[in-house]
Amino acid sequence: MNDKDVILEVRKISKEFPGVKALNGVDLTLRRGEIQALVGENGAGKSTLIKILAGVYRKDAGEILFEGTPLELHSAHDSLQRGIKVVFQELTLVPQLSVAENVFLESFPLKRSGAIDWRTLNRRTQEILASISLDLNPTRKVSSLTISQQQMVEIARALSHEAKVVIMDEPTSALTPNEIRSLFEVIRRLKSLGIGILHVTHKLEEVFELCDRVTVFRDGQLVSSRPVPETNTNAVVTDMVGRSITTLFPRTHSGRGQPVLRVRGLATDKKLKGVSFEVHAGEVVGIFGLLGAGRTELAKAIFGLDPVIGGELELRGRRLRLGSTSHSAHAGLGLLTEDRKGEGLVLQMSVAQNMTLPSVREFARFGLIRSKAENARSQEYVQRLAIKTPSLRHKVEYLSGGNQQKVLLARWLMKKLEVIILDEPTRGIDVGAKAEIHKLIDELAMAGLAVIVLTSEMPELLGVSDRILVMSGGRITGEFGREEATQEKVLAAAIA
Amino acid sequence: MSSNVLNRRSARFSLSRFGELGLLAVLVALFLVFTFSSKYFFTPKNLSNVLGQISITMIAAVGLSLLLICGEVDLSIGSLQAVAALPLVLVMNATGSFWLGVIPALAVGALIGVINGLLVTRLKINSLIVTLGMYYLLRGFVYLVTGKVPISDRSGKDLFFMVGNGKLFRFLPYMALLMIVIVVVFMYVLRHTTYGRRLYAIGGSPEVARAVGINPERLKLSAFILCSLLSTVSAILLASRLSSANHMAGQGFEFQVVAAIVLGGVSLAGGVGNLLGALIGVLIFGLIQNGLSLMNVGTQYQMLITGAIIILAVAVDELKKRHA
Amino acid sequence: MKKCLTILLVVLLLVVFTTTLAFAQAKKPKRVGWVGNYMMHEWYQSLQKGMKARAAELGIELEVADANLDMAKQVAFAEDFMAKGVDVLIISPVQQEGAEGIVKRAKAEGIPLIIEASAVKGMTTLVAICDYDCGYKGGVATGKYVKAKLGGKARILAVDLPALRPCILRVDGFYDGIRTIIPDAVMVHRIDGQGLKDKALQVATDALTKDPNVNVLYGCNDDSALGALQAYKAAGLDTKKVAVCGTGGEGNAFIVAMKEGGPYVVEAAMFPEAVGYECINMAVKLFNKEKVPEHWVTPTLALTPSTWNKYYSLAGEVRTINWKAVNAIKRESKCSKY
Amino acid sequence: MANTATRGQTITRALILFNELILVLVLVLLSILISIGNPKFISFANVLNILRDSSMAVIAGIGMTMLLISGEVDLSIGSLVAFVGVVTMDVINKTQSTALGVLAGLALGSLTGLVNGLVRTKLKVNSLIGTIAMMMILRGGVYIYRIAAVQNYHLKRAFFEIGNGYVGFLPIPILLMAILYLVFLVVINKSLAGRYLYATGGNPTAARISGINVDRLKILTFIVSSTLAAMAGVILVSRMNSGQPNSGQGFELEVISGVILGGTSLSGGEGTLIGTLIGIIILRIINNGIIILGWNQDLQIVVSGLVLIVAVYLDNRRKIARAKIITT
Repeated sequence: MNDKDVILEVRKISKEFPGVKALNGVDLTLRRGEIQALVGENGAGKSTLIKILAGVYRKDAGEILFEGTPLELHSAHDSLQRGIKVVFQELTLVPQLSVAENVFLESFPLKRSGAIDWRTLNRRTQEILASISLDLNPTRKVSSLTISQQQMVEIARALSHEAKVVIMDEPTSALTPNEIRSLFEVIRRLKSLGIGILHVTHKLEEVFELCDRVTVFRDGQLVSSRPVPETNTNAVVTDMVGRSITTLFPRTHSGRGQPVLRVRGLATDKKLKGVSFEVHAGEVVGIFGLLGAGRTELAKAIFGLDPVIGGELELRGRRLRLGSTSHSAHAGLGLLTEDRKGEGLVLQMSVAQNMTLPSVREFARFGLIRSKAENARSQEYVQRLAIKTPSLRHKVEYLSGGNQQKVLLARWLMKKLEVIILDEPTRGIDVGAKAEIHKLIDELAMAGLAVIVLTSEMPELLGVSDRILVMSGGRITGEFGREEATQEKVLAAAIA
Repeated sequence: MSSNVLNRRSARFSLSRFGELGLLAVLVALFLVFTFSSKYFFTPKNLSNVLGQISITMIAAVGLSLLLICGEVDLSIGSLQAVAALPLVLVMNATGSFWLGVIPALAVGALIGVINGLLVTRLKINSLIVTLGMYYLLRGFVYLVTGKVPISDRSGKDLFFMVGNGKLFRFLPYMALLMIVIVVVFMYVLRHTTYGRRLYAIGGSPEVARAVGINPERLKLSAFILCSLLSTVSAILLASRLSSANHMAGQGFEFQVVAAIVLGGVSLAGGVGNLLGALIGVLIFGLIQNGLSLMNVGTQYQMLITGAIIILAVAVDELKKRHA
Repeated sequence: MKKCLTILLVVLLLVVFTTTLAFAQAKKPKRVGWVGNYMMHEWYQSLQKGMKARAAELGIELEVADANLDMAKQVAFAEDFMAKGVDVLIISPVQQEGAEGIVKRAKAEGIPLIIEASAVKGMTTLVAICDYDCGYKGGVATGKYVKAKLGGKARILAVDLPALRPCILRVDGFYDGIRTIIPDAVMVHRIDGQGLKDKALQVATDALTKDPNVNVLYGCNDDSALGALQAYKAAGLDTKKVAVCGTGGEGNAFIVAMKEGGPYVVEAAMFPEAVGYECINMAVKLFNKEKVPEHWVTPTLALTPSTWNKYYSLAGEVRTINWKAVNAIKRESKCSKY
Repeated sequence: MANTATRGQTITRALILFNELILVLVLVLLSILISIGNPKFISFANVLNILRDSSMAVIAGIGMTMLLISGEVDLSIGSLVAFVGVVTMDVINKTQSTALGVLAGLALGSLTGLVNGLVRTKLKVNSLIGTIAMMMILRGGVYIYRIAAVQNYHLKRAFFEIGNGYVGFLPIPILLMAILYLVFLVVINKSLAGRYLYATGGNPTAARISGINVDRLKILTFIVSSTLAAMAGVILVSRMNSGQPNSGQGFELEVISGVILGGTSLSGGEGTLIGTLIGIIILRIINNGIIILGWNQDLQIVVSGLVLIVAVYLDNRRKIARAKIITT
């Protein structure tokens, strides 16, 4: 196994954290000019391996061969020096600095005086950005960029110092289809430069569109590594979850009831330009839009999280006060934001306390919380949603992403709701958990709630929605029934 | 498009220039009010005095700004002012040389900086707590070693006296000269050197910095040392003005400085702010003190007004930010 | 809401500015500038009364700035006054060594300078009481009372302010004074009350739990003494078995306490009004280049519940000094200790 | 792993999991050391004395803890204590009614809290800066209101009792402290308000999405906290028997130091009242002990500073160990 194409070889690497064996003697081989997919459920050990290769973690056992020679990584700096560049899922940019500064953060071009050579810095950044066909002003503050643009800047950084291996940790999780397309072009260009690419992802369609080889991890071990032509979705999924998942999008609910939520000419000073639509009981409305179309803004505006300058909301015929979260929450609205940690969970609080946050009133008598009732109720939902937690008093911080998302869903399942808004409910969640969450969405509709799902993942959109609204530039630019909706139609409306 | 142009400038100079506009307005307003309410205010002599008076605060403010920008804070600078003056005056009285006194003073300052820095970066204790502890510790230390008896300058060195009281061309106080040099140097460092940009980086997002191979610990340590060194410089100036090392020196100084630079838009959260803002903040406080005293306003009214102005200024700033 | 608040603040600012304009405009030939140490303390309030009174008599314009216990500020304000070009500068040092800079500065600028309260190296003249002798007088008077009323044994709790030399001198003086009457008097506690009543109360409480067996409470200022007394009461000790002596007579506190007829039996009074009065007199002398002593001593006297009203009268909450009586008090030519 | 662990391990685990472990150890250690130096320290009288002197800081500390949990801070309580004292005494002098005086004092507290809260939530001024400003405004204000200390011209018994009286053997300040402490122990740990406080400090957006009116909650917390500080001011003025405009200097730092020492996080969302109680008493014991031992009083702040740093460091270590155990 020592042909000279191999640039990176991982042998019998193990890594143990208190209580968990994150990696248990895994092997992995990456060749020059190869795009290798690394897939596996959350907790399979993908990110641990990446962090080891990035020099963030130290391996307990095993060895790393880089260009045939053993490699000891002591710091992030080491692996950068050797030409291993990791594009992490949570973006590693400094919002306060400019694009150029971020691209060359590791080492600015300097003048003889030791001062930063701004001209060169910006010129070279411009060149790199051009090479990945990205038109950005290098002096723009990163905080003013969209997520996808930031992702591109990350990759630009990878190119800024001749990377030999580029590792991408779910680069597309935040991107919209055509952004993904241009990202793939970039990745293919990297491939043509002879760079080895390790592409970590949850989206199997990407594997078959982009990659040459697919490697599957499960529970810290290597399950399979096959050339893409020699395998198929079902085989990979089975390898990942150890069982075959039947239907990804169960639909048992049927027939919509009374209109519940009416939105008329909703507008904010930033994004929304007057949005009108209505949602019925027992109906799942999917809202699609490219990044910056105003999906999230719409959700926040409806819920009162962002200030609204115009329009009106009606819930079951009653006018809703705008811009008051407490008011809309009490009126029976629920919101699952896309930013799980930043806007959803209270990390210092226990699983139970996070679940009951909106509904804890119901367990209170004379303003005092009856913890028995609270715990009983929480326990019920822990079981119903199969949330993996040692106890109710366990800090939610320590749960896996999927389980955290379930806790947030439980939060709204517990409460008597009229309308629930789910913003990117399955972002960064593995196949197994995804399926369970899609099942829950269906149950919510069954229970007669009006469900609004905002998503940028086409299969999910087409899978869960009874009706699809498409947004672009802060307006609704298209509406399709479940039957008539196709990927092409939706995209056409989204670009309009 | 225009926003793009603005972005270009703000990135080039790392200056959120509009950030200061609100405060600049406040500053100008104060200036006018005082000019019209006291004929002594707008005189070269008084203005040069004010310039000198704010120097002590501003020099320390430069150091503390560096710290705040990289996401830490130091509440012990006031107590340090009392500590650092001791070796200065002692050695000066012994050797009769000002410069021989400066060396141990700076050494002590650096040492304190190292201690603060190590406690924060190595033992991972919140800097607010570490330096609050040091705030008590150092003050108590001075009380103990001096027995609360000030040590006055017996070297009779004119140089020592001139440092804090002399003026260039009978107008520009040497203190102000030193302050301007320091401010300019560190403005340059913050804007145009890798070190400066990295301070912003680790203040903005430490984990990012680490991921790209920057070592936040080492940078923060250096910032702590710089902060203590600059506070020591301010301590030397104060000692010269008091022509003694004094156990009561610098009481409440840390809060003056923090208030001034936070007023100047340097964020306590780290990663945001610049020395121009800090300077404006310090100037606002300096002008209020000087102007009101020229107008014979009683201390109780001065306190009231200062407090009101702080709230006013910050509120205006916040309003502007949200409508920007 | 925020609008109203903002407007409110602005208005407030304007009001204060305009009201203070009045001060700023006034102008007279002879201007005296005084940089106080801690104007908000009653001592300096009363001192200012004296100064203002005398300045008014002589038609001198008096300007006052307050260092508010901040030495850097004090230097700054001294500068400001020199910049304003006052004819005479009066300084009450926050901290004597801390004012040496100002002395040099004034010399350089050629402005006559008076130091109030505590001597500063290189100064021309000092207007102040003799702290040691003042405490001494208090000690003697207290000793007599203890000997007569409390069975001649004296066990002392003294609340000191070691940060300031004058206070140390007073406590030393008190101790020496009381021992002239009761030679075996013991200093049981000598604690730092920072000159503040709440701090004095706290440390005295602790001291009294350590050893409650004291019958003399002394404070280097009235607040310190009264703080100690409060601690004594709170400890449930018998107020009939204790004598309290305060120092200064800064405000009404000691008068009220004496009127109560409680254990507060001696006040080592320092007549702040008189100090202020003399400061102005001295200013005139200096301005006219007259020859002046290095230390111009102002009167001190141990007052008792029966004698205080010769020198002060209290109407409502306003006390007025009896100048004739106070100026008649015999003064030391120079202090027995500095 | 508990089942596999030996008894020794389980005990250490239990200790590490117990939040106030370090504090209790420090408290006990200090007490023992001081008692060795002077047995009087542990005497009933001195214990009462320590508690009584802590009562004011603890009462104010309850409010400060709630503020820090909600992610805010209040540096103006020191000046407030002075202002409340002066106003209370003055009103009693004028009305000859203790009740009215106390009410006036508490009202001033609530009002200050309201303003602090509005400045924070409506003007969006960072509470650190906002309350530093309020500290100046109040200190200036009290001197404008009354430049001289307000003496006791009424000699009301009830007024004296507040700070110096006893119920049985129990000093009234301790009683007040105990009652308020227990009440707020329930409020913080068992009530909706308490739960919302933690949520707001932990993640404001999440709190808002869950229907909590964050602004109103914060304003309320500021009011409660300032009113408690005012209560401390009332006790202090009764103990001093005069309204001193210069009192309460550094009180805010004393309280905050105690609360931080008690393990309350500066970034919000974490903190316990137990910790606050122990933290404040530890600092008080240091001051008291050094006098009882007859040491140089300047050591008070030195030791306080040391203990603050060391205790917080040790507690960090414990937290890390705790996290390990939990994730296991």
